[in-house]
Amino acid sequence: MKELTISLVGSAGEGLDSIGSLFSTVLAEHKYALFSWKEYESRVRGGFNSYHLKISSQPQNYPREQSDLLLALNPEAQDKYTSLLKPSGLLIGPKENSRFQSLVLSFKDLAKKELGNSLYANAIALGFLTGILKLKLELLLEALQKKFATKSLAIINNNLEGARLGYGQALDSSLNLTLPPSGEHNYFFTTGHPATALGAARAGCHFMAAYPMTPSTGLITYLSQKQEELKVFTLQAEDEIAAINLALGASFAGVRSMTATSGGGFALMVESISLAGMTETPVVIVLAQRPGPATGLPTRTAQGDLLFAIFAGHGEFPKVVFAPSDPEELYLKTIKAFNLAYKYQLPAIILTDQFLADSNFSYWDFNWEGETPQFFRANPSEFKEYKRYQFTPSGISPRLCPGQSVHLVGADSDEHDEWGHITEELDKVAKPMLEKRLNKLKELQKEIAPPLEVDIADSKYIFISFGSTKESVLAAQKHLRTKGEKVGVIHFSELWPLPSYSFPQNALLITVENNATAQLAKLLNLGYSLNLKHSILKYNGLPLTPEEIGRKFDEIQNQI
Amino acid sequence: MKELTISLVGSAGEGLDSIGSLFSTVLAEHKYALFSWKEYESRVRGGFNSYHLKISSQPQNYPREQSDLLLALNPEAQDKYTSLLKPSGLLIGPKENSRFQSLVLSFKDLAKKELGNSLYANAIALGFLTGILKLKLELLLEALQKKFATKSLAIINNNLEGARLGYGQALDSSLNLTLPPSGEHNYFFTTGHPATALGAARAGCHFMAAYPMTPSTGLITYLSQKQEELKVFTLQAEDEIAAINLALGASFAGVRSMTATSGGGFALMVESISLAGMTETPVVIVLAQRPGPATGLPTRTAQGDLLFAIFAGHGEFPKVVFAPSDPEELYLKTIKAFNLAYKYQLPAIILTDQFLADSNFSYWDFNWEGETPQFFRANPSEFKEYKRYQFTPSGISPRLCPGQSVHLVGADSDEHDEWGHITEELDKVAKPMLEKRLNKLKELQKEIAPPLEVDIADSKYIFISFGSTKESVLAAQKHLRTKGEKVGVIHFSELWPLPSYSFPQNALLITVENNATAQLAKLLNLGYSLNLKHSILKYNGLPLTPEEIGRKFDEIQNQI
Amino acid sequence: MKSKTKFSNNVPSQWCPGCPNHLILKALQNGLEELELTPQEVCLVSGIGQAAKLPHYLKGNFFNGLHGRALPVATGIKLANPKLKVIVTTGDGDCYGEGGNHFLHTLRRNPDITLLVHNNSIYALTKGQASPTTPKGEKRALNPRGVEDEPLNPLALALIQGTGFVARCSALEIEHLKEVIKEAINYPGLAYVDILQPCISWLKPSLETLKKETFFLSHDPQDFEQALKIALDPAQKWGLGIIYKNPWPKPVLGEGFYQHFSLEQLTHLPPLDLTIAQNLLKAH
Amino acid sequence: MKSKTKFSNNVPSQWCPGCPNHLILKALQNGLEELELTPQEVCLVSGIGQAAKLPHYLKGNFFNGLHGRALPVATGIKLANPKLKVIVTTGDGDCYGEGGNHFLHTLRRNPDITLLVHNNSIYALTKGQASPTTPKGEKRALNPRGVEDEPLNPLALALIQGTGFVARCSALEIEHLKEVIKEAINYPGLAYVDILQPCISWLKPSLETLKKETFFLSHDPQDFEQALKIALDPAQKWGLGIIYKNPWPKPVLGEGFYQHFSLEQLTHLPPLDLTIAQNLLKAH
Ligand SMILES: Cc1ncc(C[n+]2csc(CCOP(=O)(O)OP(=O)(O)O)c2C)c(N)n1
Ligand SMILES: Cc1ncc(C[n+]2csc(CCOP(=O)(O)OP(=O)(O)O)c2C)c(N)n1
Ligand code: SF4
Ligand code: SF4
Ligand SMILES: [Mg+2]
Ligand SMILES: [Mg+2]
Repeated sequence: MKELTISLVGSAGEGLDSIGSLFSTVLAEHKYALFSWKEYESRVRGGFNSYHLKISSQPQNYPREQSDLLLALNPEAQDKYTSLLKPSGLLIGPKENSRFQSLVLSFKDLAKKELGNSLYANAIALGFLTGILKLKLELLLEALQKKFATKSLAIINNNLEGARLGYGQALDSSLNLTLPPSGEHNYFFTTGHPATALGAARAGCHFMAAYPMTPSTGLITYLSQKQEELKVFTLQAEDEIAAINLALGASFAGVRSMTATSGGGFALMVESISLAGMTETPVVIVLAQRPGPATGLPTRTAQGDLLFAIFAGHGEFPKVVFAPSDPEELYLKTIKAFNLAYKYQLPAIILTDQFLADSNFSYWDFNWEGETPQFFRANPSEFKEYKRYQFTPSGISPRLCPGQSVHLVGADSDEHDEWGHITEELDKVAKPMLEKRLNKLKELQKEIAPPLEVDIADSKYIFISFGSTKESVLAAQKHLRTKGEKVGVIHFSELWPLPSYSFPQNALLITVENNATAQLAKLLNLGYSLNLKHSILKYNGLPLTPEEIGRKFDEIQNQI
Repeated sequence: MKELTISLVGSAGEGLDSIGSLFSTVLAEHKYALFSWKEYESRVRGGFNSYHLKISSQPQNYPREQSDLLLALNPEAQDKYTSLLKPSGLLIGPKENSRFQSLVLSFKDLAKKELGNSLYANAIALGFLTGILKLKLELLLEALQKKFATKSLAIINNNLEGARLGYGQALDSSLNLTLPPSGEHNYFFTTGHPATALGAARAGCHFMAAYPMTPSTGLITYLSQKQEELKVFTLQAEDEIAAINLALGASFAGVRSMTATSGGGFALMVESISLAGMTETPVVIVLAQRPGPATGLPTRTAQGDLLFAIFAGHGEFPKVVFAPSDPEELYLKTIKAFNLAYKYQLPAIILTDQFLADSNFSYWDFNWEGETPQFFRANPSEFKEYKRYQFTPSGISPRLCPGQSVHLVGADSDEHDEWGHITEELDKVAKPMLEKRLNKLKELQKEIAPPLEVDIADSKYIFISFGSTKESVLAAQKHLRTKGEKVGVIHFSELWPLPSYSFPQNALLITVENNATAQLAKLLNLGYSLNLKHSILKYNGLPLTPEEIGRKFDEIQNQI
Repeated sequence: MKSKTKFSNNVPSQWCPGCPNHLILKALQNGLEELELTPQEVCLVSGIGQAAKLPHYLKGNFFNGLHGRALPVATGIKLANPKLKVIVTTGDGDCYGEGGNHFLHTLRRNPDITLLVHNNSIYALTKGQASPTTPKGEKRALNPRGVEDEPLNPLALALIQGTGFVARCSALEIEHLKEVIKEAINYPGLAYVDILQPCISWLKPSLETLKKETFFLSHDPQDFEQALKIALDPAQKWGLGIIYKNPWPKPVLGEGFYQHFSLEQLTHLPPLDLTIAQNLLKAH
Repeated sequence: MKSKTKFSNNVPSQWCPGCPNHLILKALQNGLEELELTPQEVCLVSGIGQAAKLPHYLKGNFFNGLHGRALPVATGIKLANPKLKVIVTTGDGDCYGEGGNHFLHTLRRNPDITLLVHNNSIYALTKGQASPTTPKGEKRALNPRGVEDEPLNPLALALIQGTGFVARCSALEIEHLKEVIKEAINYPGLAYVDILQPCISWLKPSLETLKKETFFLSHDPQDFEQALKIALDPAQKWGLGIIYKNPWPKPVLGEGFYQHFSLEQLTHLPPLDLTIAQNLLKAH
């Protein structure tokens, strides 16, 4: 067995997250690689949530459609999610179910009965999981002790007691689940936002303003909570328009700055993205996607804002758009986003999504040095007369900041002359100034990484994807290859300006996207004059799995 | 001589507009067709403005690059604009100039000297124009009397006196200018906004909210000023976000509604365009383009927001985008925009620009009946149980309004069920609801008019254009044909969803656009899998002229 | 108070069990019933947030729009069809944060709508960030060193902008709340009720504490100066009641237009006559 | 007052000849010179409108951003580099209309910046529409039946939100204006000056009329109650002076962070150490 998948299901407020994260710690101590993802409703208590863990000896950072073990915290959740269980799977929950090998067990009832408070259900569930997988109870007890260190002795003891109880229950049951062999490394886990946050801080970012919006909020929350280490000044703005303008002001004054939001908030920032373009003020904007339109499905995932992000802003100006695929890339591309934003003096957008924001990926080697922070501020002593928007062949004007030196720095949202003053000189100033800005695209485009290519050479079919679907697409491709299908992958993590790239001529190109209108296909048609006709699309708010990609690939094969 | 072109140049506050419009009245009475356009700085007084009149016997609604007569109101303006004069042209202004046939005349000095106030310079200039073109002085005097009817007798008399004085000066001069033969019709003139306003009112619009922004402000101003006739409730909002949400509220409640803005304000509306998409609330948004990014060139013209408008809004939803070419089309497409917005229950965007907003076009026959208002509100008595978002094969759910009947109507920006209530049912509700909305595109696309085709059959070269460049492109094409070049035109006035259309295979396709990044070419590549490589682009804030198109066509011919 | 009224529906609530939002809902449903209104006459408008979910749980027409944008939507609805009773239910983040500009200007504009703000001094739906009314010093997700901004004083703001009806209620004083809501709905012009609504998931102080802190005001609500004093006085921040009610209501937004054209609803107007369009364009 | 100072530049003005905006510019330039500041230390921030063009005509650093968005930009600049004197020049449309939400919340937030609003009660640059401070009844391009909204009372709003420095000046009392501007710049925290600036192109009443109507206030500006009374009193709407100056200035935005980390400028901080990044991610 190469992997084992567990689904924890329940309701908001029942603590699925803490079960999941504590159990992950225990697995990490056993040298397991882990991938987890979750889906949840937009509410604080109640409803239906699920948390999915995939345990393997090597990192396999993508979701599975079905699980080997389903552990339900309440009967309604059990009913709703039973379909996630493999036919051969094991069901633990408060309700009978004859279709599966199952154990009727209400953790809450047990907690109330044995420990006097249903709150300890989670500790029992944790003990049960530890027991049924034959993991070391001590490691769980240690983890619990650490987690509740600041709580009263009674609480600590009850948790430990609960864990032991659950562990015993598992051992008593005749049930059995086999773990894959453990790995060779001490893996660490991370979701998307900390990786982005650390990339930003590593790139020299010391200012972030944002307005809370799921699934982006975790980013400014992380930076706020880690202020001691990161020294990033964070400010909760009154709205998204203020947020990006705060970041632009700080950036203009000389501190690397960012903001983050989701689709609706990004929409509100669009005018100011154009402002960043016109004033050539660098800024990094993280767009954590969720399904729209409008409020949409606030806690779900999608890749539905691709074309919107690329063409965001009135008027014509260069910007750069990244779509990192996993936390490692979030870290790396965030550094690159800052480097390019500040080198070319323009807005950089990082597309991420709820799936990347909330899923835990395993790593043991992490490409920490793949990007290094680069700084481009000009040296004031080089100038006799300083002109913020000096015409240059590359279109990049040397950038100084106000107060940095005797040189005065002016920025203007109107079309302006080299000093930043409003111009009405159309042919002599306005037109060349617009060309100066667009000229930056030439060099910029060369910095954009071409897509990742996997097994291109002999492929009859090629999946084309971007961003967070990468690992699922690669897993599907690998699986199809084992079945003898000549499938390859072209995966984009940097999307605008489009890198220069030649697509293979003889394969059938199929985009794989977490949206309904095949936006990547449209973009590639636009940029490479392709005629893409086939897409595997998913747009129900959940991430793509390799299984689905495989099924939809079969459908496409049958159609043509 | 088929046409005569006059340029009036001066500064803001000197009354170029009123000279131009009064003189147009006089010409109209003589059965001339007229086209005028203007360019001006973003200030209230001073700077440099110009107003250009083209007089012909048949409507020729496009700008020329150079003029037969340049009349300057002050010496600085004369210097700046002299280059607009044809070598054979006639120069009237306060400064000597030996390069042209010219008359040194300061209307201001004359007014001060003869009438005691330089304010009457305009009356003198009008008289001069009337005289030099041998038009009837009485008609000018009548027009002046009408215009100043509510003013004091002294003012009226001084204006009449000034007109006579100018007329006399013209006759006294040895200068001569020949008008083309007058036409067969009593032409009328209109700029873009009144045509749009009347289209809206004709389509049943009774509510408009907006926030002032050049060059869109004229639209709500017209509707406000004509409230007596049109009964359109107009509201100046605190910002653009309020404006569109006011319109959405009114539309939801059952009155046809619209808003208008320019690029920056449109950017602020983007989130709410997505709201219109999700709630299926019809609304018409006029986007009067000016050069960006950011504040850009506020009083100039551009077609730089095409892709931004088409992909505006987070998430995926259908919208419809028009790009009318002239006031007649503004009238017609505005009616069609309302009809489609209310039939398909979605946002409709009408792209216009400063050039269309401020230029006067001549008409004698006007296609008043080309579009008729259509209404689609459902009949409450048809329903036992009413569901605002009922699943239907077409994707269009019957639309009732709140308070209209016993049926309750709910709209929701979250993903929702058929009643409009928030849903977290992903596969059973959210996905089919998204598909329902996107389904509307199928029928909608069939309603989109294919582009206008001119001389396609035998063309070696085809200009492809959209919106306000139409008349210039057609004039250039006609001229090139007379020179023996096999040139045709494909012109789009309806742009999204893209109409089904097959492009000719054997001609070289060249887009002609008032922007810097060939956005139409990109759009057509995306939609029709073309590989457009040639574009004639202008992006200095001024409209395209047939002369320039011709020159740039020659350049392209030389390149290939 | 009745737990089943003709304004009840059976849409399952997404609120936490025990949240005082349920009490506000009940007060509103009962108030509407006591005013002898029908669901058909009522239109609820909201933005996004916990408070903004209320329209789903009340039988009536509703428009649940974008975060922060309830007021312009509500104003548009009322202008189009003045016969509808338009009621906005919103939160402190929705109305005073993202929607601050609309709050400010809607007060000036005076549409005849009712504005109910569920003020829990927190962004509850997005999981516990400070809102514009969060007290200084509170530690919140994005304020590890404590909130540093001065809290907004929305009641004083409404008063100085000339709002005709300004009240403070508590979700825990449901009878009083119901009566104030009824008076607010009947008031011609913008009627604004800030409702203390303790969130039991993100806030420490128990409902009991709040209940003990609040008291009923007994001043003359027609006295503007008194009203402003109360709104500005930190010692009276738990005082409940109608803080100000202008006995001479000002004209409401749209009145001028409707009277001028002797109209009842914009929604019933026919499209423009073709001949008028023709004459206007030619005259231009 | 000097017409040439070290803050003069030679960018040609786009304002109408004779516009009182020129006087505000002069007062500001002289005030800065008298404060012995250098152009390098000063950063002007504006949005869009006639008033917002001022930064172009003053020698200094400047950021002329979007309509309505000057305040967040200015706040960001000040937070990044507290050594800069950050001054916002904006109009009544820019600051109170489009930018209303930022006005409201910047007052709460108290960054150490100076806010100068050229209040001409009109949208001048866009050619004469009503602004939030246009008096009721005035006929404007979009209000053929006269303005119906209650005008905004921005001074009272600032006062009730706890702004430490609130003043009203007139562009026609240039010496007084200069002195108030100096005091505003020196005030620690947000200092707000609303400047009556009659537009001579779109407004009827002559400069002389306004000059006659205004008078100088003589109350104690440390008296909050008096201040609020003045701001609310229609009879004192032409009263000029510092309306309120809190003698105990509150902490300014960012102070907590800067003190906590003993920092002077964010702009000088190095990027994060790689090892810290590694440890944090692994610990997560
Ligand atoms: C444009 C936009 N920004 C942010 C959000 C995220 N958001 C949803 S609710 C909310 C806060 C709600 O706070 P409040 O109005 O006080 O409601 P509560 O949940 O406390 O009742 C935010 C920030 C959003 N939906 N849209
Ligand atoms: C987003 C946006 N909306 C509208 C405008 C158009 N606009 C420019 S200036 C202005 C009004 C300015 O009024 P005010 O701030 O009072 O300045 P004034 O010209 O009166 O000095 C408006 C509406 C714009 N530039 N951007
Ligand atoms: S999170 Fe707070 S406000 Fe929201 S429903 Fe729960 S208790 Fe109520
Ligand atoms: S329009 Fe008015 S405010 Fe603007 S510069 Fe002219 S006089 Fe001054
Ligand atoms: Mg709240
Ligand atoms: Mg103004």
